[in-house]
Amino acid sequence: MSIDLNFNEQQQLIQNTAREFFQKHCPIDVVRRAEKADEEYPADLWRGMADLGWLGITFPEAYGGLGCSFLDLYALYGELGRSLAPVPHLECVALAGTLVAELGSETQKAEWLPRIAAGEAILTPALMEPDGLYGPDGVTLSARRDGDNFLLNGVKLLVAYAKSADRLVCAARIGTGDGAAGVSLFLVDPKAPGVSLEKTTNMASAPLYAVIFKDVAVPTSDALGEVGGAWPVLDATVMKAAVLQSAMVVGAGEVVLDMTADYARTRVQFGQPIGRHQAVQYLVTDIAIEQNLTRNLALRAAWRIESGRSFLREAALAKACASKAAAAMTFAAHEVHAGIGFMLDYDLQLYTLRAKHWESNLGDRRHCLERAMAEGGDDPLPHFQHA
Amino acid sequence: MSIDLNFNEQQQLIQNTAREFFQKHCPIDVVRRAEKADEEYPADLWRGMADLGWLGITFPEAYGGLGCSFLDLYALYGELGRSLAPVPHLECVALAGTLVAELGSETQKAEWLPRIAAGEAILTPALMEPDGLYGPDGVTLSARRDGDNFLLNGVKLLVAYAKSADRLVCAARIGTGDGAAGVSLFLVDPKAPGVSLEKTTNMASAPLYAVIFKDVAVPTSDALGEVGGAWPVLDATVMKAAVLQSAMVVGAGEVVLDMTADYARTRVQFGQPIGRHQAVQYLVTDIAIEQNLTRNLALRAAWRIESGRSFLREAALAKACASKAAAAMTFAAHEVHAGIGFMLDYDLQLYTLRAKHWESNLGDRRHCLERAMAEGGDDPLPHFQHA
Amino acid sequence: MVDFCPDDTPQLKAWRGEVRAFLEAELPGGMTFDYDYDEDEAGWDAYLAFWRKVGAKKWIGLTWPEEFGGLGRSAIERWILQEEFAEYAAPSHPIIGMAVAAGLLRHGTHAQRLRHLPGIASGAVQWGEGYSEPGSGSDLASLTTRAHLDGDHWVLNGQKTLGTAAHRAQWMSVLARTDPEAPGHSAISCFLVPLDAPGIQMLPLHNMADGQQNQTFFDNVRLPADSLLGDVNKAWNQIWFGLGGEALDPPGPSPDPYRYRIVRMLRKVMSYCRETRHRGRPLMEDPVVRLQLAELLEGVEAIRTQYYESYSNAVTGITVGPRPIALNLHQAYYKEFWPRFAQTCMEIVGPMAQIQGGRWACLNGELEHYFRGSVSNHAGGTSQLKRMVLATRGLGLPR
Amino acid sequence: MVDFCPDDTPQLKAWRGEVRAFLEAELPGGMTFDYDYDEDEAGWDAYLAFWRKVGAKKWIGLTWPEEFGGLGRSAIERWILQEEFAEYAAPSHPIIGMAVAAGLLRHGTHAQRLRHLPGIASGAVQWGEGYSEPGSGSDLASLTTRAHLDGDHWVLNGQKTLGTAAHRAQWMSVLARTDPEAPGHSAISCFLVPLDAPGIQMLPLHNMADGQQNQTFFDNVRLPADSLLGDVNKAWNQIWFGLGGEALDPPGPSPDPYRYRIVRMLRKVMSYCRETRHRGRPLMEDPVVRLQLAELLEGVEAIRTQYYESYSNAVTGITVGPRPIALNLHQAYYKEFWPRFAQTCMEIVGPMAQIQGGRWACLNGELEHYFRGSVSNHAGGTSQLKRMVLATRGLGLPR
Repeated sequence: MSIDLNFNEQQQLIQNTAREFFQKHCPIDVVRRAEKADEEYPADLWRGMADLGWLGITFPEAYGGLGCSFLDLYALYGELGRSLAPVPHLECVALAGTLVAELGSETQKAEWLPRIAAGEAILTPALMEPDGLYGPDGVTLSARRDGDNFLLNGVKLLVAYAKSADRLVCAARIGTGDGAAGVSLFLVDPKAPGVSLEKTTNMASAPLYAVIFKDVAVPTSDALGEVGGAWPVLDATVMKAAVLQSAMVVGAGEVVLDMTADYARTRVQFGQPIGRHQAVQYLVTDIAIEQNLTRNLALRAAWRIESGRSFLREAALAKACASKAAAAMTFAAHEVHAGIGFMLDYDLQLYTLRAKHWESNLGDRRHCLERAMAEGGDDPLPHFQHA
Repeated sequence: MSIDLNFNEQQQLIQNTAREFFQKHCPIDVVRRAEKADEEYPADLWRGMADLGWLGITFPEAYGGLGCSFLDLYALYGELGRSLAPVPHLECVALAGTLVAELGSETQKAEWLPRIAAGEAILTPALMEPDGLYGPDGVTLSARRDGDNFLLNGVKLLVAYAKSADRLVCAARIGTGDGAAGVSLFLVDPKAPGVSLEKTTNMASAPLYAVIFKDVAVPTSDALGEVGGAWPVLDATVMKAAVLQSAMVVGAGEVVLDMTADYARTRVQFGQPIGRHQAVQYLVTDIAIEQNLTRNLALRAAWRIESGRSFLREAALAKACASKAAAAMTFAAHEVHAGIGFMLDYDLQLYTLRAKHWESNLGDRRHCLERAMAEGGDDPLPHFQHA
Repeated sequence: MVDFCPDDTPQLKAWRGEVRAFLEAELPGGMTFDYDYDEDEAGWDAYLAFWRKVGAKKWIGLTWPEEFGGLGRSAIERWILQEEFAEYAAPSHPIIGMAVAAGLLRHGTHAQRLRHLPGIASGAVQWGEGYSEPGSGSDLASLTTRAHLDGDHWVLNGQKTLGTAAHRAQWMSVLARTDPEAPGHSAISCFLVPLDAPGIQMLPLHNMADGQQNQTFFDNVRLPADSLLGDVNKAWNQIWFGLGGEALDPPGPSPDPYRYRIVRMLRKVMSYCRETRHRGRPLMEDPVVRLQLAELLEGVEAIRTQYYESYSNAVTGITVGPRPIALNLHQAYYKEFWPRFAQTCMEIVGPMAQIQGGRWACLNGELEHYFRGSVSNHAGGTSQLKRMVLATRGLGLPR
Repeated sequence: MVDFCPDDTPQLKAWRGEVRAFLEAELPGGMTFDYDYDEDEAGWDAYLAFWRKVGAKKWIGLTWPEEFGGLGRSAIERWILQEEFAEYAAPSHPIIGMAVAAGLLRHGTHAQRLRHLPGIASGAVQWGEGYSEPGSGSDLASLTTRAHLDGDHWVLNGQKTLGTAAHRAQWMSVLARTDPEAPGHSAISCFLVPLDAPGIQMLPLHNMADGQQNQTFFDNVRLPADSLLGDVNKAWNQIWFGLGGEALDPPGPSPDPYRYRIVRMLRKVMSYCRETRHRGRPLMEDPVVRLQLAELLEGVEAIRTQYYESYSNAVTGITVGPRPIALNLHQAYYKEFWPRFAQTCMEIVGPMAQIQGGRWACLNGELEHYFRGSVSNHAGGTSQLKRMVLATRGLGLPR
């Protein structure tokens, strides 16, 4: 095949199925309603996704999954971005579920993966802390051995869907220091004694929480993976999820581009469609350019993951680009739309406010750029052949 | 007067006189010829400026100067920028001469200021070293006491007009460390034993040299100001000159704006003047905006100098803005001009290549921004009343 | 003579002191105002109460003739008052009312001035605006709301949208087409419309910054003849372009508290960076953050000097620089800089900047709200429009 | 199936090895080529000599049929060859000749192909271009050079400017108007013109990057009928737009050494930052420099992935994404990124970057020269033109 940037048949099938599914079951009204609803995500939508196998899409078949590849998952994420489907897939499947699949004991996998896949359990990651750092030094929540338990103390912020979750996958630090060594993961019941949740709204209406851990006792059997040695897999999983988040930016970007180009074609001012003005043409093409850069870099990162190549550098570049695109595309769209785009009635804002969340989620631009440089080492621009 | 951004009568007179003088004696052909000439600056042009008193414009009358104020000098510099006059005024008058006036002994002032003012002597500063740092830590050229002399060892780069100069005003360091303490100034004859010059051309055809000092013996009587204590006055003088350099950017920017707006009005493509295209309108207005920002910030800095207020923060902001404007205005002009602007026959390149020199001269954008923050201290945005 | 110092006499210094003492006394400590998009009822009440205190001192119409509720004071006194209001984050003077007042002072009849100016000056009467229409935004010349004479009354029909402050107002300044035959802006007139007139209906529009704008429908609204401001068919040049369009959209010749938020926000972000440690080091010492802040500082300082330039141009009558382009240039620059500024501030503060309130919010959520507000940089005319005017009318490029 | 790996078979790996071995053997070590603007005579001779070696291997026309001097090899083999030429900074294949060849392969007669392609393929014959005119740059449809039939000959009159490589060429591809009545681009034809024909005069133009472009004057130049390439009056779509305008201006479906300088320059600047210490610390460890480099890295990597996208689109015949916009989009991006890239590199290296040569120059002055070269980002059509085409033809906005 050599050079080919098109999805294979399976990925096209997933893409097409998902587009139709979300068009039918998640029109924009569903997104709007979810903003005001008591439940943190529409249960019927989630169930529909479970029925299609998407909640265990990459899990092994032995655990109720479809055993699909990363690019299959990537194809789904473009559609999650297009539709703005208000579901915890990134958190529960791509992050928490994948961490269980990668690091979990047989017992843990058997307990959680089938239930996630069936839509019967929600797991969500608890990673970020008030400092807002994305590296291992951002993990300072303390885990101290106490008999058969670990005692957890600290604060996690931006924990999505915490109230709905059956378990948090919580990153904690064992011992001192601030490096990768010592980072551990624990499955924590958010209803366990000592855990308290505080809702922290953001502009994207994401169900985010501050989770405060005060002497929370977690049985050693609920450690996920090697205590103190979880960072490499956690990191790789987060970076893969960052590529998926980038795919969402790409998918949403297509909608924003269409919406803005349509508006520019049809809105008449000064006796002609505003899209005839070069200033508007530049703004619309800005969206196309940002979307294109992100799509190419994200697809390359996804291919490297798929093909078993090293991918941290490319994933970081993709998310850096996606973070910029998320801001730049929606900025340009608002410049074209002016007054109407500022109104809540108009759909553009739904994309804008989510894009703002995605911009920093799983690594903001600066972090990702620094990461790309660090991963590049002495060869930040490898020869094409290795690219 | 309260708030008024217009020159007073004297400054208007200087501005008008200078504009006429340079239009007559320094049309653009003179600038072009100077690029190829053997002499480093047109002697007749320099003599004409001397006759008008401009070579001692701010020197005390006792030393053959006009005793004008900083804003008078500032008015002249807008015209130096407009005309691209290829003369060592910034180096010889605003920097070296001013340092002699500020720091010199009676003997030094009597020896050099009248001769500079009369156009009979050229002094030029030798400040930068290979590291390219603008702060006191950039001064590493060593000055070691040796009997009645100092022995100078080190390298200065980007020394303009070194070959024509009667004296270099050379920044050197006494003792160890890299702070302000220890920075000294010496009047050095570029023909003295141990001094060697190497021409280093730049794109602006500036007569720049690397000056290598090897055990150059300088009599203690040729130290300028307190040995080891020259930094504060050197710094203030450089920052004032940076405001003058900014004024040159403002003046040149007016010409670039006129040239580009004229071209946009008259160049026809696709059946209409290209200036009707909004893309071109944005580029032309980019020039106007960059020029305006720089003009306002530079004028404010000049006013603070004039009125005896603290000015380092404002001067740094002005030059930071000027450095950006120098690059951005010429970039935009080339985008409008496309092919023709790339040709040496067309005059735009004369501005572009000099603007590139000015961009980093006396402080590049990053240095100046960092300086502005540092000078702002805990009050980087003072109340209007103090502004 | 170049001078950037507004108060160079003891009298002016004393005046600044007087303004400051008033603000210290009358501004509830720690209260912040978000002006046009704040729909908090308690906030609005406090806002109104404050204005009326300002009005009681006759400072709203500080420079107007006394017979209209003003004090006849000088432009530089108004500058100083505005500086202090801006620095104290005082509620902005009723912005639409001020624009209407400017129109009245230039083009109103004596009777109109006597009727409307005192209410604006005292803070008793609020004005909303009826300029934009669903099909007519930056291109106001295309508006379709129309008024025709029926006997000695004007009859108004049409629809306005995005009406800032209209739901808080008793009166509205409305642009309408008064000659259905004439094209573009050559048949637009300005009307002063009481919002309790029969035939007016208003529907809310909610915006991204938690604020309300409005749709206003006019169904055969009958207006007496003296509702017309200025000459018939001449509003484009007299009111909208000559004053409304420009004066609505500062920087005018003095700083205003609304736009001056950019200065205060930068101070707040800088304070945050001094007080917040990441990896044990203040954010302010992070070289990248420092440089980002410095670039914001440069832009904000440039905007501040543009105020001086505007004032100098307006008061000395001499244009700084060879072209009379300052006002449009400033507007274009501000409108482009503002969202970039807000975006960079969000990046500096980091992922936690998105939290909207509560103890985990950074800067009490003010930055987050400010960011959303920056999406409204089109209000008063898009930056694209300002650029176009700058290019064509300012720099002589062809239309 | 998504795949970014060009050489996934042993045969292709071997082919890459063969290309690389050739380059190792034939490229004088340490020699750098600055392509179109290098007027160093010794450099030009080495350039030509190298091309002829490439031509002797039939690699210039690698994918062309054998009868025209090619080898009939696959697109992916050409991609790999181009990759290696790009990585080795090998002299770019004769760029105008390659565009002419593309036109000949699509629209030439068999006789024209037999006559011209072998000379291009062997490196024996150089071609220049005669497209731009003093009054006709981005808007080539406005050109005024004209040709009329006189018996069985075309007679060419007019003036071309900014002719890249024309002074090095024996032949020139010239666009001329062949119907004085028809408007715009509907009457433009393409002619293959021997530069030794009577009536041709050439004058040099010197550019900011030390290079020569050319003015060429045609005074009743008589050309035989078979000088016409493609159909009469159809050059706009057939030659210029369909091929010349796009193919002249890569990224086409494979990397090219000329544009690939951006990758090599970034590597050089990164090496410089690793090796150069300021205040005792490598520049590479300066957080601000690191972030600047990272942003350049992002842009350069984006450009590299755009090559893959172009290739995928061209070879699979399926457009990645919903719209066929890749080529114009890439061109717009590259043309805007390039000068920004050069500017940022100059800022990173600092004030000494301006020194042009000698022992005090940074990066041997190559960056300084590269910066000046970036002013030529208009060549092959301005970024503004690419944006316009992207907006209108790509995204369906109105013209």
